[in-house]
Amino acid sequence: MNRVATVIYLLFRTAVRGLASSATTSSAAVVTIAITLVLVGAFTILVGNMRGMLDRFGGDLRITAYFEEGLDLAEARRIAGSVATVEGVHQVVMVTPDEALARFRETTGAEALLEGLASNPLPASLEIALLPEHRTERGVGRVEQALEGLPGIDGLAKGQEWIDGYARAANLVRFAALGLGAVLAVSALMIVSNTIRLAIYSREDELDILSLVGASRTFLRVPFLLEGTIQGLTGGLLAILVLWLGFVAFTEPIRVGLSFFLGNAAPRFLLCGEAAWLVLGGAILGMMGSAAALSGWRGTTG
Amino acid sequence: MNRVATVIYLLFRTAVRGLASSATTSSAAVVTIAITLVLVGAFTILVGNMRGMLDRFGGDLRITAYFEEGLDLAEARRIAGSVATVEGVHQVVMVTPDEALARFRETTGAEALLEGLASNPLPASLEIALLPEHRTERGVGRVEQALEGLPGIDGLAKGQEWIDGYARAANLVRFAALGLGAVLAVSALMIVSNTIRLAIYSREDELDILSLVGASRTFLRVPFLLEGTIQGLTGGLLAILVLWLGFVAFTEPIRVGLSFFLGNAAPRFLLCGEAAWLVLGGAILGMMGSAAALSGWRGTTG
Amino acid sequence: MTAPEPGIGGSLPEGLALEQRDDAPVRMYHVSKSYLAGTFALHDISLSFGRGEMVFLTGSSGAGKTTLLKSLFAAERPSEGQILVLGRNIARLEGSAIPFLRRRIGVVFQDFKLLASRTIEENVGMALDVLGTPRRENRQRTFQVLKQVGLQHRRLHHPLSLSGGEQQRVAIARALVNQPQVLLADEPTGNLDPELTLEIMDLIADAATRGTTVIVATHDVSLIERYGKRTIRLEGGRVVEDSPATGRAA
Amino acid sequence: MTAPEPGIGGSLPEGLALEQRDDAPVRMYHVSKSYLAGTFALHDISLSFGRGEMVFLTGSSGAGKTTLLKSLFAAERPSEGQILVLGRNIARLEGSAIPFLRRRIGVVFQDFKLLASRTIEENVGMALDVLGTPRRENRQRTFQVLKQVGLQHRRLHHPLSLSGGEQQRVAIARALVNQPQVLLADEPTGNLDPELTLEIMDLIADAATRGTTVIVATHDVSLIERYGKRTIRLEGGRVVEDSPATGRAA
Ligand SMILES: Nc1ncnc2c1ncn2[C@@H]1O[C@H](COP(=O)(O)OP(=O)(O)OP(=O)(O)O)[C@@H](O)[C@H]1O
Ligand SMILES: Nc1ncnc2c1ncn2[C@@H]1O[C@H](COP(=O)(O)OP(=O)(O)OP(=O)(O)O)[C@@H](O)[C@H]1O
Ligand SMILES: [Mg+2]
Ligand SMILES: [Mg+2]
Repeated sequence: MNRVATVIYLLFRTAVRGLASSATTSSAAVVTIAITLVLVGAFTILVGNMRGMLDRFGGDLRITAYFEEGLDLAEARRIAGSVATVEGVHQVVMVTPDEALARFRETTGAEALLEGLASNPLPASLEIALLPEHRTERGVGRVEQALEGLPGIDGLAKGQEWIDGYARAANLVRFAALGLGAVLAVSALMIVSNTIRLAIYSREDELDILSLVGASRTFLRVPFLLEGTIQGLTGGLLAILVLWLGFVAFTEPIRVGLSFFLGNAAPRFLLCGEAAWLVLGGAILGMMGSAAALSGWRGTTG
Repeated sequence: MNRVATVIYLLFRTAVRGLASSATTSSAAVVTIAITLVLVGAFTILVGNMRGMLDRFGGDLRITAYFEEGLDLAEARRIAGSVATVEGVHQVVMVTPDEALARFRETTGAEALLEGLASNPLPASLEIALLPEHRTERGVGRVEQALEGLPGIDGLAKGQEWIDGYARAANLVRFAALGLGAVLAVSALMIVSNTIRLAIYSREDELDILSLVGASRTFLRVPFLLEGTIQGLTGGLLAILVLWLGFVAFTEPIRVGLSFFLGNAAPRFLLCGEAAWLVLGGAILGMMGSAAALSGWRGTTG
Repeated sequence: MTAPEPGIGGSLPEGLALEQRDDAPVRMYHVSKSYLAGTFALHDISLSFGRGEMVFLTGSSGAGKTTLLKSLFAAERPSEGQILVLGRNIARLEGSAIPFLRRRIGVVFQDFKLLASRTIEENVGMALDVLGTPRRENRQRTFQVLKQVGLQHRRLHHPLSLSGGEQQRVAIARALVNQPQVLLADEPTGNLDPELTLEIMDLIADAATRGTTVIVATHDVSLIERYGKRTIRLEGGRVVEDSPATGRAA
Repeated sequence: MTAPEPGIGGSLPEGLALEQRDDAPVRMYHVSKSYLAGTFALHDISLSFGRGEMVFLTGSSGAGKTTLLKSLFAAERPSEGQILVLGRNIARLEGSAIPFLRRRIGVVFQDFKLLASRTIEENVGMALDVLGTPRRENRQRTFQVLKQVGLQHRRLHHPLSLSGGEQQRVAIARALVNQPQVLLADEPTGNLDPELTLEIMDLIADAATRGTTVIVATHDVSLIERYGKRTIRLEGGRVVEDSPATGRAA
């Protein structure tokens, strides 16, 4: 038991000494890892905020179902209730003919159109909001289909341009996030492992000499794996720090600009889970990088 | 002259030998540089395509100016002509009452609204398209202001939601591109210079020994700068290759998905100039990285 | 001289010789090593080194001394032949068993092989670290052996700030610190002045009297004469002379 | 012995001695070097080495031999005193002038300092490369000097595949290849057998007869006796003995 404790102590001490003795190399590696993770983090923040914006942005999306003229209120309520149960529907609001007229006056400049009419010709309607993930052509199609058979519904206005625009933008962001995210993840993996590999190349003599004095596989490798892990971890923490500073420094001065498209929602930093993953990811990448570098080391036995 | 040629030959030979003798380290460095530049390139491609989409997407944006009822055609033409000269206006199209009615029937489901009318109550209108850079609230405001004083114009429909949506999306993309682009550029700079630095750390003995046998500053540094430049250049070319392969491999299978929001426009690769910058940037970064690493090397004179 | 076959057979004097060899910690049977096709760094070498025996290995530059020593701690595998060290057959040893063998062998490398980034104390302690020796014991033994080579006052310095001879002594200290059963010293006094050479060689000879098998490669003729131990001369990878210790009958 | 003051004054015999020194390629005036506060690796050393003179530098491990040599090619700056090498004052030399000085000095390092990643030929040719020597001439001279140390057949190999003594000879070849005006050799025969030692020392002595100032640090007493050259003994950083060549009157 004492021996195991000694060995663990020695492994850690060797790792720490290794880091200390190759301070320049180690810090260069840590900085590279940190930068890579800053990239990943910045990307995550950006995508997170874009998603948020798109959600709010898409929250304004409505399908309007016009009732047949003369439908009584109770019947309209019943229909509204059944529409609310359709898959993908988030909210159903009833608009009376008076409300509709008020809105029509507001939104179109074409008041002349209504001037000659004695009574309000606008029908009552239902405004149907969709759940975020159903704000697609398919989602709209499903609601349309569900409403088709219902008695009392006279017609639908889908705000087609809106849906098209929204769906395009949302897809654009999702696609871009997915594509760039994948490239970024693979890149981060390779950059970190390559960096650690370079850091270890400059210390091959250490591996050689340790092996010559009889270091076992464990004794030889574990300190380097620990070093890689510690470097990755440090890089991850550093990345979080830099991101936080950057976030604070940047969002404040451009808050006005931001509020233009964020509305009154505050830009958000990494979620706790995301931050934890970044740090953990750094550590894992560091360890994997070390492992890769070590597997490339050809020992002193011919 | 012969001596100069010899020295240049020797500098290049030393650089090439250095690269050859540290093949593993060099290739690790080249791979890291390539990855970093792939990131930058992928980002450039993405932003380029997003810009293209937004332009097409925003091309649908229209401001509608309704004419007063009974305005004669010649007068309407004159007004259309003067609107076309307003700053930021791209195109002006006249819509007759009949066309307007046909469209109204198509886009809204509320046909009931028009059933009771004997004559077409819809006015003639102008559809005003804006130049890409004026598709903002300010741009719209400017057109609005210019139309305000004009006789014969009865009202405006700005498609407010559309402008808001478009301006938000465009700003979002621009802002994201700017922010992530800046982070990416700085990261690429630091990753490449750090990588080259690490590659040189593992060869400090070379610098020491060359210096001890009397290598001048030039003879000592130039080969390393050349090595860095060559590594950066190779990394850049490799990045272009990887990007091209990735582009071809990815855009083909998802062409259908892409066409959804690209319309019938083909996704575009890096422009020639962008590609050249990427390769050149790699070379410059490599050289700068070497210079930074060399400046960190403390010579053999105490 | 022709090398005797390994095994049990043979006439009485041969049998006696074999008996001695059979429990010898280091035995080589027809060992050859070729780095470059057509040339031999070692050529059909059969030798045996007993417990507590001290042997000088000599021969001109490039004769194969270092190669012979390297083959004994599995830093080079022989191209042909069998090598038994401390009961293990090196030619057949798996990679994972090598560290365990090396921990029982002390080696003074011709080029020292000190880690520039670690202190003297850490360089010496390294040989105990790999054994998992507790910290306190490690420090005590390291201090003790550094004192023996006269460098305890430099224990916190780094190798590059030591003179050539001082570095050599650190290398010797590292080889001795874990009291190995086999000690291989490759030109251990090439950078030492004559007085220090004798002091250090006495330390090495002491190890032999405690039962360690000691093999010292050296060019120093005066050293060989002074100690009068068994001396093996290599030339072009072959044993050209194997003169027994002068204290014994030839 | 007390070191003479630099300058012009003095009695006749002193004056003569000074005259000899004034055009001597290597002159040291009251040179001290302290790496660690309170200790001296060199202590108030005043020496002068003439053109074509060959000098042995001896003394126990850590006496300061390497430090003295290092100070002569500006690898270490003296803490005190002046050093004139080939007319330049090393203590005041700018960093950019150092390479030009070093190209006129050949050095055999105690630890060889060969580049493991380059071939033998490239390692030796390096000393000509830094002079901008044309390719053909470089190859010819490199081949010539490698032949002199008996390694021309290994010229395309890498240092790590050479024996200790072979590496040492490569280091010597590199120091000789550009026919330096000053040759500093730090323990150049520590890894060579007695016959090779003489061959190589003859090469080095040859350089002296061609006018090179040669300073050889060595522990090898037999070598010093055999050549009977001026011998300087250091102890604790001080000159404790400066015996002239036995060929001359004391
Ligand atoms: N890794 C290698 N690759 C190729 N040749 C090698 C290698 N190692 C040693 N040699 C060659 O094998 C021969 C024997 O080398 P070895 O190092 O055993 O000599 P040595 O007796 O120790 O010489 P020295 O006294 O000079 O140290 C030499 O000619 C050497 O060049
Ligand atoms: N860089 C350094 N930092 C601190 N001390 C040093 C440094 N270099 C040398 N020394 C010390 O200065 C003293 C003289 O060293 P030097 O290398 O000159 O000795 P030497 O005469 O060459 O010895 P050897 O024969 O062992 O090579 C030694 O005690 C050494 O430890
Ligand atoms: Mg050897
Ligand atoms: Mg020395």
